[in-house]
Parts: sequence; C-alpha cells; structure tokens
Amino acid sequence: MYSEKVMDHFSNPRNVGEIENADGVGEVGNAHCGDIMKIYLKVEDDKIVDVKFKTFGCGAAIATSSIATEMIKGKTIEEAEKLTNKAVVESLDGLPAAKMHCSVLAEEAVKAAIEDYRNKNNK
Amino acid sequence: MYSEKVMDHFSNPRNVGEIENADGVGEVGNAHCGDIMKIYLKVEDDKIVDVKFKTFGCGAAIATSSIATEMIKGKTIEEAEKLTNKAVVESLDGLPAAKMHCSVLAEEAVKAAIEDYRNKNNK
Amino acid sequence: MSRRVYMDHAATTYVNKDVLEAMLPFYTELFGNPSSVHQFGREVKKHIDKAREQVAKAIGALPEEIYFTAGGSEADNWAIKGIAYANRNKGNHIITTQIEHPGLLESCRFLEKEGFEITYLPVDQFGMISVGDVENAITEKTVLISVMYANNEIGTVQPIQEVAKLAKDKKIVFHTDAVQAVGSIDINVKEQGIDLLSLSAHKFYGPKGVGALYVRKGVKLTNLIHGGHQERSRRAGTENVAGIIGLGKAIELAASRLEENSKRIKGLSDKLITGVMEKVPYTRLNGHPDNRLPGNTSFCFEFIEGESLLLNLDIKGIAGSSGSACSSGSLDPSHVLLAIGLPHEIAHGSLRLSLGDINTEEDVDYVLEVLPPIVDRLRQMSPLFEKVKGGK
Amino acid sequence: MSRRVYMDHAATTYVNKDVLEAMLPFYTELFGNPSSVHQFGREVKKHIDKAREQVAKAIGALPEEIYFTAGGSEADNWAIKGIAYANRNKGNHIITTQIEHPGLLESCRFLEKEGFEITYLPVDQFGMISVGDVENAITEKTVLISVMYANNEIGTVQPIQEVAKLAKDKKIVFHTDAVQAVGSIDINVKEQGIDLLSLSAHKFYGPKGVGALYVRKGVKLTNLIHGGHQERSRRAGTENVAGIIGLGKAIELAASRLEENSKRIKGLSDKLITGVMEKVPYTRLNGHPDNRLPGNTSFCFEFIEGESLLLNLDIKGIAGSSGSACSSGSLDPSHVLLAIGLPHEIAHGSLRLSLGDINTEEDVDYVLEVLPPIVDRLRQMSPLFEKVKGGK
Ligand SMILES: Cc1ncc(COP(=O)(O)O)c(C=O)c1O
Ligand SMILES: Cc1ncc(COP(=O)(O)O)c(C=O)c1O
Repeated sequence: MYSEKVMDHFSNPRNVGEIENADGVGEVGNAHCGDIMKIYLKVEDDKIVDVKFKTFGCGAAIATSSIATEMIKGKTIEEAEKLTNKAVVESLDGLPAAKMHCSVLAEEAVKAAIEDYRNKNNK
Repeated sequence: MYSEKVMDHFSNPRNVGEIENADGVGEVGNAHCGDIMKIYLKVEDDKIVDVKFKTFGCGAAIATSSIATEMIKGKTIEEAEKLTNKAVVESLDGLPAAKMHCSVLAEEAVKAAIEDYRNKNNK
Repeated sequence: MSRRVYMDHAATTYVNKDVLEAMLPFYTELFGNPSSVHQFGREVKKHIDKAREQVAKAIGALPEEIYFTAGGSEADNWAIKGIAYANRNKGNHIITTQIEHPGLLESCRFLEKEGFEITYLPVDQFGMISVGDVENAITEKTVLISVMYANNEIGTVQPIQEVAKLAKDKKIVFHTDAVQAVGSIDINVKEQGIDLLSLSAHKFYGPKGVGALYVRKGVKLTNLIHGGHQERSRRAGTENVAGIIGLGKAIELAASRLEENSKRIKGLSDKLITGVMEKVPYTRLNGHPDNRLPGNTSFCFEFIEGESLLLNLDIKGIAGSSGSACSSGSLDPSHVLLAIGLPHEIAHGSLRLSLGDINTEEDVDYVLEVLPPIVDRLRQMSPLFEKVKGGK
Repeated sequence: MSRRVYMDHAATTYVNKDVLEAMLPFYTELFGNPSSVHQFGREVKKHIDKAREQVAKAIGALPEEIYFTAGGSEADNWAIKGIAYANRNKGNHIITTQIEHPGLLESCRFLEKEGFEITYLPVDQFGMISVGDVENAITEKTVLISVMYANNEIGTVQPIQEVAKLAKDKKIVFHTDAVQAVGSIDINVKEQGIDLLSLSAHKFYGPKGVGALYVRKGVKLTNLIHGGHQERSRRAGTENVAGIIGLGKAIELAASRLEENSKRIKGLSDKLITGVMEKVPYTRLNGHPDNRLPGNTSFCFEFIEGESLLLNLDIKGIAGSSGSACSSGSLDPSHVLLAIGLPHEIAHGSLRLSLGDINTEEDVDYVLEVLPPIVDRLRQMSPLFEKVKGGK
C-alpha cells in the first residue's frame, strides 16, 4: 500500500513537536474528517530555521507532515511557499489514490503557517 | 444417482427382444419426449409364459422395463394387471425424483400389452 | 519483526489444516462436475450432499434448506433482493438496522432505487436494537425484517429470537446475517424461528469465497444468479466444489468445539479488554459489555486516528483492524461507530482486535505490552491531545 | 473398470498441478484479507493484483478492466443485468442468441419479467448466427448485444469480431460469453472490439467457483453483488483469494501453451470425429465442421437416447456428456440441439465428448473401440430402430 519512503517517515517522523513562541503556526483539517495537521515555524531573516509539526491522522497524514517539514527546513519563506502537494507525493515515492488528500493537507498546512508568519510580521 | 439394482437391470437388462406372433403388445411413450417402451406378451391359460421388451430411453427407462417384465413373468394376467409403478420403484430400491415417470411408463406399458391381449382374445 | 500476533479473525481466518486436507482431493482426483452423469461427477455430488448435511446440522436446518453461495455478501444480497422481488405484489417495505454489513446495506440502497422503502433502525450506545422499534416500524407493506446476528465491528449480539418471533407473529419473513456469529455462537434456526440466514466459511477457518444461505422450506425467493440447475435451480454456476467441502468440514469442526473454544477465547478477550482499559486512559470499549461475540474486542482511543495505530501495531507484528475512515479509503468513519453515537473524531480512533483459535495468553500479554506506548506516542504527536493536556 | 478416459473437459477440468501449487500458500501462511491494512493483508493484495494482470494479459485487456467473480454464471448474470439496469434510461432492448448458456438465457428471462425486451436470434444448422440477423434486430432501444464466443454443447465458434464491429458502429455495448473459448482460442478484447467478456477458471485447468468479467474502461455497469469496497467497489465480498490466484496461474499457463495445445487436441478431436462417423451409421456431427472449438466433438446417434449411452460409456470408464433431456432432469432435450433444427427424437440421442490436456491417441482409440458396440446394442433394444431395420 505505502512506499518504503512513506513507511520510513511514518515510523520515524522527523520534526515532531511544538515550537514555543513560534513565528508562524498553521493548522488545517478537522477532527471530523480524521486529519489535523499543525505546523510551527521558527523564522530568521526570512529563512525557516526550525519547523515542527503535530498531526492527528492516518499513516499518510503523518508521513506527508514529516516530509513536508523536512522539505521546507532551511528554505526561505518564498521557497517554502512554492511547496506543492505534487512535490510532497514525489518525495514520498507516491501515495495511494485514496491518500492524495493528505499531501494537499500538508501543502495547505505549510501555507497556513507561512501566512500566519506574514500576518504576524506584516510581510 | 441410481441404485445398484437399477444399474444391474440397466447393464444386464432381462427379457430384451421381441416375441413373434405375441399374444399382446403394448407400446407407450413417444420419441418426442425421449421414452418409448414396447412390451410383448406370450400368454397361455391366462398366464404370462413369456415377456420381452424394447425400450428407447434413459437408464431408468431401461431398468424399469427390465424389472417390470421380470415381475410379471409367470404371473396370471390378473396378477400382472395389478403391477403398480410404486412396486416397480420399490423393486429397484428407489428412483431419483426426476425419473419417477419412467416407472409410470413401465406400468402403462404392461397395462397396454394386457389390454391388447384382452382385445385380441375378447377377454 | 520478532513476533506475529494475528488478531483480525473477524476479517478472515486461515484455513484449518483438517479443512484443507478435506478439500485437496477435489482439485485433482475428485475433479468432476457434480452435475455430470458419469462416475467422475457422481462421486463429487455425494460429497457436496454431505457438506450440505454438515452445514444443515450445524445450524439446525434441513439439508434441502441450504444453498451454497460465493460468500456472505452474495448470501446477503440474495436474501434481501430475493425476498423483495418475490414479494413485490405483497409490499415494498423492508426493516433493517443502521449497523448492518455493507453487503446488506448496499443491497437495500439498490432496492431503494428500485422503488422499495427501507427503514434503518437505530441502535443504542451498546449497538443494541430495540424490539419495540422493530414492532413500531412494521407497516402493512413490510415483507422482510433483517437484523444481523452479531456485529462485525463492535461484536454486539442482537435479540434475534425475539425479533424472529415478532416477525412470525406478523407473518413477515425474517433474515439474519449471521456471518460473524456462525462458529462462535450456538445457533438453531428452527428453535429460534429464523427464516433465512447468511454465513461465510472464511470466518470460521474455512476457505474464502464460499458461504451459504439457509432458506426455510416454503419461503419464496427470487434467484440472484440465474442459469443452470445447480442448487435445485436456485443458484446457478458450477459448484465451488473444494470450497463447499471446506465449508462443510469447517462448520462441523467449529460446531464440535464451539463451547470449549468460545469459552477459551472469551477468556482471552476479557483479559485483553481489562488490560487495555486499565493501561490506556481516554479509552472506550465499543459494543455491549456482555452480549458480545466471544472473540471481539473494540476500542476507541481518543485523540488518535485508527490507521496510524494499526500501522504501528503492524510494525510490531500485531494485526488488527479499524473502523477508521482512512483504513477503508472513505472519508467518514465506520457507520457502526457513528450509529452507537460516537462523535466523528472519536470514531476515527477505533481499533478492533478479534481473537481466534491461534491466540494465546502470551499474545494478549504482548499486545498489552506494545499497545499502550504506541497510543501514547501517537497522542504525543496529536494536536488534539495537546489541548487536553493543557486543560489538565 | 480397467481404463478411465475423461472426455468431459467442457463440463469441467481438473486443476493443473502447478496451479494448485500456486494456490496452496493462500490457505495457510498467506491467509490475510486483502482489504486489511496490516502485513497479512497487504501481502495477499499484491498477489491478487498479479493475478489480475495475468488475466488481463491473456485476453489483451488492462488489469483495471478485470473483475473477479464466482464463475461464468455470475459473470454472465452481471454483464446482462448490469448493462440492462445501467442503461434503463436509454432503452430496454437486448439482442442475444437462442443457443446461449442458461446463465445468460435465464438472466434474460428474468429481465423480461422486469420489462426488458429480448430478441433471441436463431442459428443455422451448424449453430452459426448471421451478422445480418443481428443488424436487422437492432432497434433504437437496443442497449446490449450478447453473443457467445463458442458454444458449450456443439462447439461452434461465432463471428465475434464482426458482431463487435457492428455493435460499435451502432454504439451498442457488446458482451460475449467466452467461458468455453478462453484457454482454447486466442482472444484479444481490444483488437476484437469486445466490451465485456465472461470467463471461468474451471474450463482451463483452474479451480471451480472463480471466474472474471472483463469490462472495458468507461462501460457503465450496475453491480450485481452490492456491498464492500472489493473489486474497486463493483463486486462485493471477501475475495476467493486462492481461487483468484489459481485463475491467474491457469490462464497464464493456458495462454502460453495455447497454440501447441489446441493443435494437438484438435488433431485428437478430428481423429475421433472421423472414426465415429465411419464406424457408426445413422450418426450426425453437431456443430460447425470447421469453426469449432478444438476439443469439442458432438454427435447425435439416431434411435437411441443419450443418457443410456452415457451410462454405458461410464461403465466402460468413459466420461462424456449429453444434451439429452434425461441427463438434465428436464423433459425437453437441449435448447441448442433444437435450435440447430434437430427433431426431438434425434436431439435426445446426443453425445458430447470434449477433449483436453490429459487425452491421448490411445484414449481416442479406446473410445472408437468401445462406443460402436454400445450404440449398436442400444439400437437393438430400441423400438425405433426396429422400424428402420424393417424398412431396409
Ligand atoms: C458457455 C458457458 N457459459 C457459462 C458457463 C457457466 O460457468 P460456471 O459454471 O463457471 O458458472 C459455462 C459452463 O458451465 C459455459 O460453458
Ligand atoms: C457481518 C458480515 N456480513 C457479511 C460479510 C461478508 O462476507 P463475505 O466477505 O464472505 O462476502 C461479513 C464479512 O466480510 C460480515 O462480517
């Protein structure tokens, strides 16, 4: 069902946790549908120096969260903003059709966190 | 499907053949339905001294013809006339439900032969 | 992975080795078509007849009341649609429950499109229907009542005999999907007044893809699969001979060991339930505390989602199942968990561990050792748990 | 009984030993439910996917166009009813032939009761339909044309590609029951323009009770068995895993040996036909002299009845079949033999000997030795033959 890459990120998720006094926080999804992703950003000079996530959801939700945080860590805000769900899926060597929405959620969570950062910093 | 008794009478049918100048001949059934039985009687002093049959039909048709001829051989016309399809079935240790009509045909063939005998002899 | 613990017997079982042994000759030497006139066919026919007797005996029916099918879903489809079509001149109303198996519910939805009316009765928090509700739902047009014997997800066993009696009093046909019950619970269709009953071999150590529908003599039923003369012209198709032989053997074995086996398995389930409830906070037991299948345990762990729990258990060699939406590819969690009144977010966090013949005390101990830290770890990752912790 | 000669491969075959070997692990180690999330299930899922590819490849389809069923009858029922229901808003007319298998014909009769109209096309003395007849039968309301690929009783192979082309031109869905053809005749659904095709494993050395329906992508089809998400939500029920694996392996094997096998078997059939026609007077060959299944031989022996012939052959160890009324428990002889214009009394005397992998030259010699005296003996017993002899 899941690729090895997915299973790797699922069983050893990177960047799990919270960032206190994060510069940007984004939460998407809802418990009703079974997926919530929350992403915390620490930004310095428009660069994402740290990122953490918390996720309530299935294996794919956890894996996409994990890889998305890896993919934006160390990137500038502008670069991070370009993250697409397609890129997430590709980095995971694919996702089952029924799980594509998780990658969308991951993209949205990143965007929501960046938007929060922008709002807080008037950028 | 068939009892051993049926298979015995089917594979070694008794009294197959014709009787020339028979005292009574009965033919029942039709080729359309796949069963024809023809019974020949030789009668002396109202007693069936010989009986033969010819049958076009399935295994049960052949076996019922065979046993029916055995059952009436040596009997008086009156006794023979009492032959029922039930008795035929019992002597064969039963017949599948779909084949019950063969035993009826055997009874009818005997009766038809006896009737022919009676007609010919005004009895 | 060091240890493998299979606790998904409600999904399917392995084939018992005596059952497999009984099946094997029918692929090679005894391969004839049971409809054939010749030796090759007649030999096989006898064994099919014997399997029919084995099934009949196990549920207290007559052999001529047993019709072999390709499994539980076909049996359910046939029962529902067959009764509906056969009684169209009498009425178009069917009563069933909200917690039936999809094989039954989707058959009902199909019939709705064909002009039938279906009442889906609710259940209480334990998954029990109320006999009063059934009675109130009956109209002049009701031609069928179908209530599952025991639920596949939460294990709740329904008051079948009472419903059957009610149906009989009102002269309405009564069907029960007993796919989860047969082999675990003693069933006697005559004593219990059941008109139709679905069962499936792969739930009691028989092969997948074969089952049966019991149809009480005299009940009119339109065919689902039309064609040849097999199954006394009621279910066409060359018989799944080896499968049928396997079903016969499996049900005979299950019946002979039912009491002893169910008791042992119930003991393990109870131990598991007690252990999980003690060790894992924010946990609910789904289903009825007493009236439940001996092998069924079903939990909801708040703040986490079922599939990620399953996958983590799987990594540790434990096979379970979940009514979570994600494990089925749909968006809504199990209709059963919603029907017992769980909110969506809690229903998403369900885990069913269904025990069977191969499970041991050690298996239960292993689960009790492995499960709590996994739940804890997933909760630590969950933004929902965060809020609770904050509130404490 | 000294020798056993099985010549009823059209009724069913034994399971090839490589096929059985491929199936066995799925009863024991690999027993998971393919829908399950865990290891036990996922492993099995992969093998199901592989079997789907094997079937697809053998008939030139895509894997996602293959749906597993419980055999040929279910596939036929599903195709006919599924297309009928899915197109009800377009039309209610179906064209088929008088010589279809009961699985198809009885589905049509059911639909007639549901308000559909069916045209049953006649065939000529060889069992061939006329493409012109198909064309003439098409109305504005025609939603489906179903013509069997090759007939199970008399072996006649139909001009499938022409009918498929006609259907395509008229934008009508085309189904073919290829249960007898798959494994004996090279089929490519794409090249031949077939929209739906039924097949059944036990006709080509796979297990009984499993088959498939090929449904071209984009063709709308109402479900026959509603329920769970199996088979991409189109055919519910826990998969007959071992059966499906067996089907996959069997069709792969059959495809790989098709040309060589068919040639060899055709040689044996030809020898048998020539021998019987030479040795037994008052005999007719049924079916088309050239366009016929390689393994099919079908005769009518005048003045005798088929079942008694079968039983006598059986005593000598020869297994064949008959379209005689008596062997099926009905009163009318085979609808196929009547459709090719045989009078009842001749149709009653039919014998089908269908050859397969295990048959040898010696088998044919044995039949040619045993059959003529049996026919003769039965004729000596027959009051019908008496008349002929008298007339000669
Ligand atoms: C032409 C044809 N169609 C359909 C079927 C039915 O297949 P099954 O027996 O697998 O249901 C058969 C054989 O029985 C057949 O020969
Ligand atoms: C209660 C219930 N009904 C019906 C079914 C369907 O049975 P099958 O998978 O054999 O079609 C199942 C199991 O899958 C079940 O648990």
